[in-house]
Amino acid sequence: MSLLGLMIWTPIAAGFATLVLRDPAVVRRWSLAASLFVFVLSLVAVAGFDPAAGYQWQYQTSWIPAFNIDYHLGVDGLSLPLVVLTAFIGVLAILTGWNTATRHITQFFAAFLILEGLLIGVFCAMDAALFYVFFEAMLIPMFLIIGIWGSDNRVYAAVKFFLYTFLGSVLMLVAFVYLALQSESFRITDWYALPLSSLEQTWLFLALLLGFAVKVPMWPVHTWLPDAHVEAPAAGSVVLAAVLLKIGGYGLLRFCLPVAPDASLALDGLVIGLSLIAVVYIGFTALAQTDMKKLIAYSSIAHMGFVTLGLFILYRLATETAMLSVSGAIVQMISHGLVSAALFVCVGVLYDRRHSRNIQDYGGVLETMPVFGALFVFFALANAGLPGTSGFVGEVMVILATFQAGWWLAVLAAMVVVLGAAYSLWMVRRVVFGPAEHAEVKAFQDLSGREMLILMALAVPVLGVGLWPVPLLDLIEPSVVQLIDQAQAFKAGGAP
Amino acid sequence: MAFQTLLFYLFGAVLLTAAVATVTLRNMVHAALSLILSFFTAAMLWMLLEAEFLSILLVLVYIGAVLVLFLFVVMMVERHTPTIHHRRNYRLVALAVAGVMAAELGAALIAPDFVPASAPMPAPLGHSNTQALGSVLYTDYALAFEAAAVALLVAIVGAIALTLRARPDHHRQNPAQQSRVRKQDRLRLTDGRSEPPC
Amino acid sequence: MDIPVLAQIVVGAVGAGAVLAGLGVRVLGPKAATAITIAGVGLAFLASVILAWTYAQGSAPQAVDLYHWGPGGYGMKIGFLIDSLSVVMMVVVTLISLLVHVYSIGYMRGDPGYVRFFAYLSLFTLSMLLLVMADNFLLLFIGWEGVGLVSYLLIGFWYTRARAPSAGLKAFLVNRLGDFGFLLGMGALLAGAGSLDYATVFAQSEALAQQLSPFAGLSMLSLICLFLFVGAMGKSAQVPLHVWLPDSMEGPTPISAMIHAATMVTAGIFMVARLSPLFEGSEVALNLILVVGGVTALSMGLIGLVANDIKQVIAYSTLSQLGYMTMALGASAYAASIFHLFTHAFFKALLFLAAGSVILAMHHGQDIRQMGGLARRMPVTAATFAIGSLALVGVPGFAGFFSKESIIEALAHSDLLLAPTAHFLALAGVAVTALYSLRLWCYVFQGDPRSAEAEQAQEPDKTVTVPLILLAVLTLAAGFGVEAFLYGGLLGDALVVHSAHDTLARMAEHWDGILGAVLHGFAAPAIWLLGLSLLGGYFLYEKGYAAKLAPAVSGLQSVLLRKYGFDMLYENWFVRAAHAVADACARTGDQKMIDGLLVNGTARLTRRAAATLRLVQSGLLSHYALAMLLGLVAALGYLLLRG
Amino acid sequence: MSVAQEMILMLPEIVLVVGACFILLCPRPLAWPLTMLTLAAAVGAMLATAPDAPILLMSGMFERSAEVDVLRILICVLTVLVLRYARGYPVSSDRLQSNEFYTLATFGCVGMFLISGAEHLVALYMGLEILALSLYPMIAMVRDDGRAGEAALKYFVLGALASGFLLYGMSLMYAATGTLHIGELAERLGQMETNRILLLGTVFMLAGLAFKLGATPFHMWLPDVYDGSSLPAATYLSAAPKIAGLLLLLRLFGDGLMALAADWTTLMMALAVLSLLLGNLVAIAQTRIRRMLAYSAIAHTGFVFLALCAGSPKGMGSAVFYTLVYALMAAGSFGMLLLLNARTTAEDIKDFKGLNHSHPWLAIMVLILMFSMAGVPLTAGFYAKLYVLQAVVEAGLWPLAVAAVLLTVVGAYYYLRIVWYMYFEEAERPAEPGEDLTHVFLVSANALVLVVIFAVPQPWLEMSQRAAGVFVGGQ
Amino acid sequence: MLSLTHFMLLSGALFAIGVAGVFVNRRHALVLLMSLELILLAVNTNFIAASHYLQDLGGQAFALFVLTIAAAEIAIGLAIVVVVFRSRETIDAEDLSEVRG
Repeated sequence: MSLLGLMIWTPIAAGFATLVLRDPAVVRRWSLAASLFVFVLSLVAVAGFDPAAGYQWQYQTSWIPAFNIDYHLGVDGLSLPLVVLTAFIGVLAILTGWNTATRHITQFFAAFLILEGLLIGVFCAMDAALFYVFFEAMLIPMFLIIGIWGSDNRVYAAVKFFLYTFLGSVLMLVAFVYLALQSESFRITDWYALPLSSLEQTWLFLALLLGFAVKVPMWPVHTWLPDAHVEAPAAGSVVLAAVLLKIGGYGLLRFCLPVAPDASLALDGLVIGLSLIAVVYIGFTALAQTDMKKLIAYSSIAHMGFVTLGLFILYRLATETAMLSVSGAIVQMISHGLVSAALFVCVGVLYDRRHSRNIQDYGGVLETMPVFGALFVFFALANAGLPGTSGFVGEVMVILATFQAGWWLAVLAAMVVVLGAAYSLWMVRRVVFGPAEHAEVKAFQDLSGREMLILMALAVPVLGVGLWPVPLLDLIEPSVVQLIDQAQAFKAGGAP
Repeated sequence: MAFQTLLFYLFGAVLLTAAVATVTLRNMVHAALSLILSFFTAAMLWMLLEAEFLSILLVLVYIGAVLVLFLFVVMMVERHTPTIHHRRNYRLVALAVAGVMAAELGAALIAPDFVPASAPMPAPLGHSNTQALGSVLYTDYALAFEAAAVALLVAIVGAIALTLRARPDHHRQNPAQQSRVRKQDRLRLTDGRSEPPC
Repeated sequence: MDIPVLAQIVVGAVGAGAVLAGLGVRVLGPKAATAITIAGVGLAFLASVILAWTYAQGSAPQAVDLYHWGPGGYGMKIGFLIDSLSVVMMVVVTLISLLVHVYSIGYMRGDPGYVRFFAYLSLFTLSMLLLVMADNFLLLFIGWEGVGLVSYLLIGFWYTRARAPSAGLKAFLVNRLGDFGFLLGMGALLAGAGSLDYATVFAQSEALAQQLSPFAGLSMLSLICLFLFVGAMGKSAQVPLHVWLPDSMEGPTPISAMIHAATMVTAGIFMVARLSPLFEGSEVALNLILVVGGVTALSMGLIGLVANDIKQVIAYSTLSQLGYMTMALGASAYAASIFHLFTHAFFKALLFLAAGSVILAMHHGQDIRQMGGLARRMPVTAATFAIGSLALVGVPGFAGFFSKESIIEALAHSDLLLAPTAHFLALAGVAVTALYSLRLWCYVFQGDPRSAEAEQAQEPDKTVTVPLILLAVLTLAAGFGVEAFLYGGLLGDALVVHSAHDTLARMAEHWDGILGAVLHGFAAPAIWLLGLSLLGGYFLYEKGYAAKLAPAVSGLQSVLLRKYGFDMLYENWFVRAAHAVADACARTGDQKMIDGLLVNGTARLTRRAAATLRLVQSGLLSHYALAMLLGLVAALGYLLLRG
Repeated sequence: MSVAQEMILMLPEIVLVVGACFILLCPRPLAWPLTMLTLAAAVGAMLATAPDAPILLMSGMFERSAEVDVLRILICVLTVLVLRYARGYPVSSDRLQSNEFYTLATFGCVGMFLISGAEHLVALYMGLEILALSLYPMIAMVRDDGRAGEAALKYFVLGALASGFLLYGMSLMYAATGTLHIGELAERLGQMETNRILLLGTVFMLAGLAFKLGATPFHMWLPDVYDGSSLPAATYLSAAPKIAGLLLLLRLFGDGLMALAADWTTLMMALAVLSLLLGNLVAIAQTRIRRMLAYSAIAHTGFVFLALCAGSPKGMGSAVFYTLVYALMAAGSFGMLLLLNARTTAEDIKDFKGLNHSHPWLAIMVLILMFSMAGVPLTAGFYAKLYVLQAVVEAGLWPLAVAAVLLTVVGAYYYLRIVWYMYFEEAERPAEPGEDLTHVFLVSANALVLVVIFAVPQPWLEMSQRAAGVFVGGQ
Repeated sequence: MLSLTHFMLLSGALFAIGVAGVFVNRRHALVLLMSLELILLAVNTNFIAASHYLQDLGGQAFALFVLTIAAAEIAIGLAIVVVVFRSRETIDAEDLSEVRG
């Protein structure tokens, strides 16, 4: 079995094994070990990766000849960072959920491990059918995670999550089927070379866009996210925010842009418009939230707006600047994965102590939890895009590049500077600072070793990427160049 | 020829009238009798079509057995004639739909694009419809014939399974049980005192 | 030692101090933290001085690139530009920082956040150094945001107070508004010049001036400059983005001295000066700068007349002085602006630290109406405060005189459209400065103590007074740098001035030495105004006419007390509007429209349709048969009609 | 071909008929083993006598082919499976485990076998009627339950009506073409101009068959029958007869009426969309599991018709695959339902509540079944849908594909509801599934096969394609 | 001159009456069975007429099997009616709507 296959199937197998192990203490360690193993493997994959050499760690074998579907894995500079992120978050999710579940503990860890495997599969799949399989199968464990271990309104949130995503993905499936029929192959790279008329591309683009837009999520198909986040257990939110949303962005750059370049060009205004709505409208929406998780969820939507903006603005930019924006979008994905995960962990930490997500129930946390408070402020600042943190890198790259496409686009995009700071820090101000008025808050214990470990583990890459993003940029650069080429390799002779 | 046409219209009219009566008459017995009439006339029509065997079969077997069974059941449940409560609207809609269907059928059947086979020569004297049918039935249609046997068997099994019931008040002998009986099953020695009622 | 090494020592030493103290917040004791941070800043100061000395000898500007930060080709790197301008700033920053560090030993003694405070100070110094040393916009922005961050943290330093965190948030957000402009400016630069590297960009300033911006009649260069100046307005607290600065006085006083007087707020000034090659190309921007500076200088000074919090008064004075610096920038007298920045750094830090000393003595009381007669009880503080005040008002011979007088003169020499207006505003500002300074002095140090604390006020210990004295000395000395700064080419080639508005060159024509300047000064209209105001002030405050006059000017007073309604405007309109928009987005948009109508609406519709369709399944045989018939009839009809 | 050879090739049917007679007459305890033996023997006979190439028997009335034999084996397996599931059902059990029940079930298989091979309209009709005649009494068999009788009456009347439609259509076809042999029919139709009689015949035949499969608006019997009849009968009805129904469709439309595809595909589209719409929507409003499964069956029928509208061999293949998978899912679902009803009545969807807590293993199996029904990957249901979509899109009917997938999303809701009841909700009363380990094992295997098909779908796909190829072989 | 169309129209009418009998009058279950008989009669007439005009015995053979099956169906149908009658004491189709929704 190939390295990537190992990374996909180890956690899934380990997940099913937990169902047999039964003893919670054993299961916890077992799950941690499995996820750590996968993380180590992902580092091995990075170590053996040559950015300039295209897809690597490939493994291909025929799976369903009747449909021309292959079991084909491989990573390039675009997917590898996401794979590592997934493996990393996988470990942290296990740690975050260490004591979350009070019932069905083994199932809890099983769900997370299986989810991790499926998510890695999504990023490694080079065959669209395989991609779709992972893409949709992942809904099952996530659905259960939200539904079983979530809070009060969990059923609504879980069903909403599932149906929303399912709605998007079925249309995507139709698009996949169409593409597969045209090219007689499900291999994604084959689709890049497939000649398609403008009309075909437009429909395909819209179908794909819907599928991925739900995942990103883009306005106006975003409303599942706040609910899902609010109801999911902290570990679930972590995975949801850190990895699941990235699938949307990844899908856009893996499918929409290279497969339907003409349509992407013709409809880039749509995506850009929606992205900017996400930045501004959602930014304001976040401001009005009283629930911490909701606030972070909305902030996620706004930040993911930069991903879509950065990707689709490329048609309005010179190639040089396009590099900047697309790289920025990818860095933003990674960064958001880390920062939002950290923020959800933070909320989880608070929730464990107070059993409330309401901002008003806190205040003055810093007094009793100085270490936590400092980290919370740090991650909130990273969320606000402060230089030196990873949150800054992607955002600034996208905003700077956007100006070339139009000053007003940049003006709207740059509003995140104010809005992001406003909602992030206003929350911090109400939760962390100020006098501790609630008796419960006064009795808080500072971070446990486990919580500390999680947050520190997240803080290191947040700072690392923020201070020195070049290694990451170097890793993705050749793939980004290729992506831009593909996105501009018009198939129908320019704009329709 | 003209005579045949006359007969066709005559039987046809009777057939349709009887059919309408079957589905409209409220008295079940009358309805069943109308059905029998329609079958009779149909048999006559079949005769016109030189299907003598089937025609006879219809009268002898079908009317003789099946429709009598019908009457039997009608009699059995007749005392429970249900009250009729039509809903006017429904009836109108239903009639309209039926009318439309009839119109469509008519429109399709007198299709100009369908050229039916012309009337064949009458069968020669001495031609036995029964024989001819028999010869295909046991050769070409052997499978269907066997299947028909199976179908009848299934119907018998099904009908009996549904209607035959072992009533609790229905006493039956069980010879095996009877022959296995032992003395102590039947005989109990008492000490002569009266037993308290249980 | 060569320049790159020194530059790295400067940054490295401060950075190491900050990181060590920051990571060791829970571990280090106060002494260790103090030692580490002071050692770092001290070393940096020494290195800066050596650098300054080197540049005083006339070294060439040098770029020190550490590493590439972003993708190649845009000048996104961590790299320093060491030239006379940055060296001057480095010296100012490290020196003030060092002094504030020392001062804070006493001021912050016993505070539970002592170590944290020192870590913040060092971090701030590091950010400020990055800002001034940057050789590209990205690093400049990083430093820019960094100082904003630390300012936020330090304003909210006493986080358990109700108001401090809010003030910090306000400061950060208003600054972010400026950053919004700055970022757009960078975007415009990247779009126009394709790089963020100073050298590359400056080389293209001519081309940018020719390039048309998306706005009619505005060149790309002007657009860039306007955007960048918005950033400067935020950071340097120019009207209307000044509102955060008075509130920032919630922070500890040393912070007020260092960040909100001497260094951070001057970042905007520095930035414009640093980018002089760009700003020189845009008269539109220069005119705007002139008028913004002028309005700030006068209007903020006026508020200083009515403020009752000692730190607030000084804060408004800072705003006013920042206005002067801005005006100087507008008049292309960058050197004068930097010089005023330089002198202001010392005398304003002095004033703040002295005020801090007073506050300490008053047991953290800051209301000047509770003070009085402190001159007798705190002679050192009073003396240094007096020196600072004299410098501030610009009495000939004191530091402020040289710098401010140069600015006023430069304004007089400027040919720009709005220069006369600015000149008038500047002159009026002088009078106002004199009045509020005198008022403050009288309230705090003259007369009889008005409270128990004032009666028992004591001079703080040496860690407080020594920096005061040092600063006083520096304040006295700083003014004499005028020749070097303005005419001696101390700032070398760092500042580029277009010959068409080279006001300093015109001033240089009748520059006749420091003494001459002092003598000249007594003839200058500004000084006459100053004298008159001082006299008026004497009667008003010392003799108590102010109270009698108050009813007559109550209208003006109330406007001033309300600070021209800026806060009200922002809070009642902008903030409220933002909340209203936020509510509309969240409740109406998301909850009602998208979720309620579209998402749950679809679900509702589906469920209703299901419930309705379910009724079709009536259980009645005839209905079922009818349904079949309907299907049949429809199919037949379709096929027949289709033909 | 000699009679002996023909008899050998007809051996599976003969075995079944003879076996059924023995089952009827044997002592009660022997009925069950004898049924299993008979079905096994039929499978054995099939394997032993499998011809190399499709071969016509009995004067061209019947076709034997190894490809379709596979489906017939599957019919036997499913029958064994559902009968085994039904053994645990306790209510009025004497009748449902009587000789008659097993006899009828076996005769039903005879009918399905006939359908699967019929090359002649008469044979087709006879097969259909044998199946129907076995089903009517099975449904009504719980005699004291008024609901069962009601359901049976409805099924009977409507079924006979549908048979009437089918026959009428056949008679018109016969009148227009002069042949009853399906192969000849296809041939003659290929040479004829379309006329209205043919269209009329097509519509009536389609209506008759749509009824058998339960496509809207000919579906009305289906929920009532699923709901009203005894669980064992409903289980039997839900699985194998679906395959037979599809074969019927393929034989008649894929082979006989292929020349008229332009006409009937349009009608099938309407049937497909209506079935998907109604099935998926009304299922949402259901509270009883069986009714929900019934509407789900209607929706799945819609998908089968969708596949057929493609009018291509690929469409036929996908229809076969879809039906196979569906039959497995339905059998599994009903098997699970029977297991849950082994000791108490658990007919409400609510009765699934908290199943994960008390019986996690069963919950996972139900989860697999439900997600497979919804067509989510990691289960065979996904390929079933994918295959159909491929066929439909290939035929250029992508708006139809879009409509279908959108309605699938609606459908996902009610499958999800079962999952969430099991996993997210507390039990209202403790579930008491049967403790029959064989049953549990079989149900689990039934569910897991869906996962296995997902992992290794190729043989199944090939099998479906080949089987469909037999029907459209004339093309 | 009689043609096939005559017979087909006649059987068509008979078929329509039979079908209408199933759903227009929602009365007695037995009427439904009778209507079904009429439908089958129509079908048979069709087959026989076609058989006659085509001179092909297949139609007659089919009609024979239809008759057989009709008999079998009626047997089952009547049995079901009896079952329903026994358990529900009614065979009014309108009363038989317990299973619905």
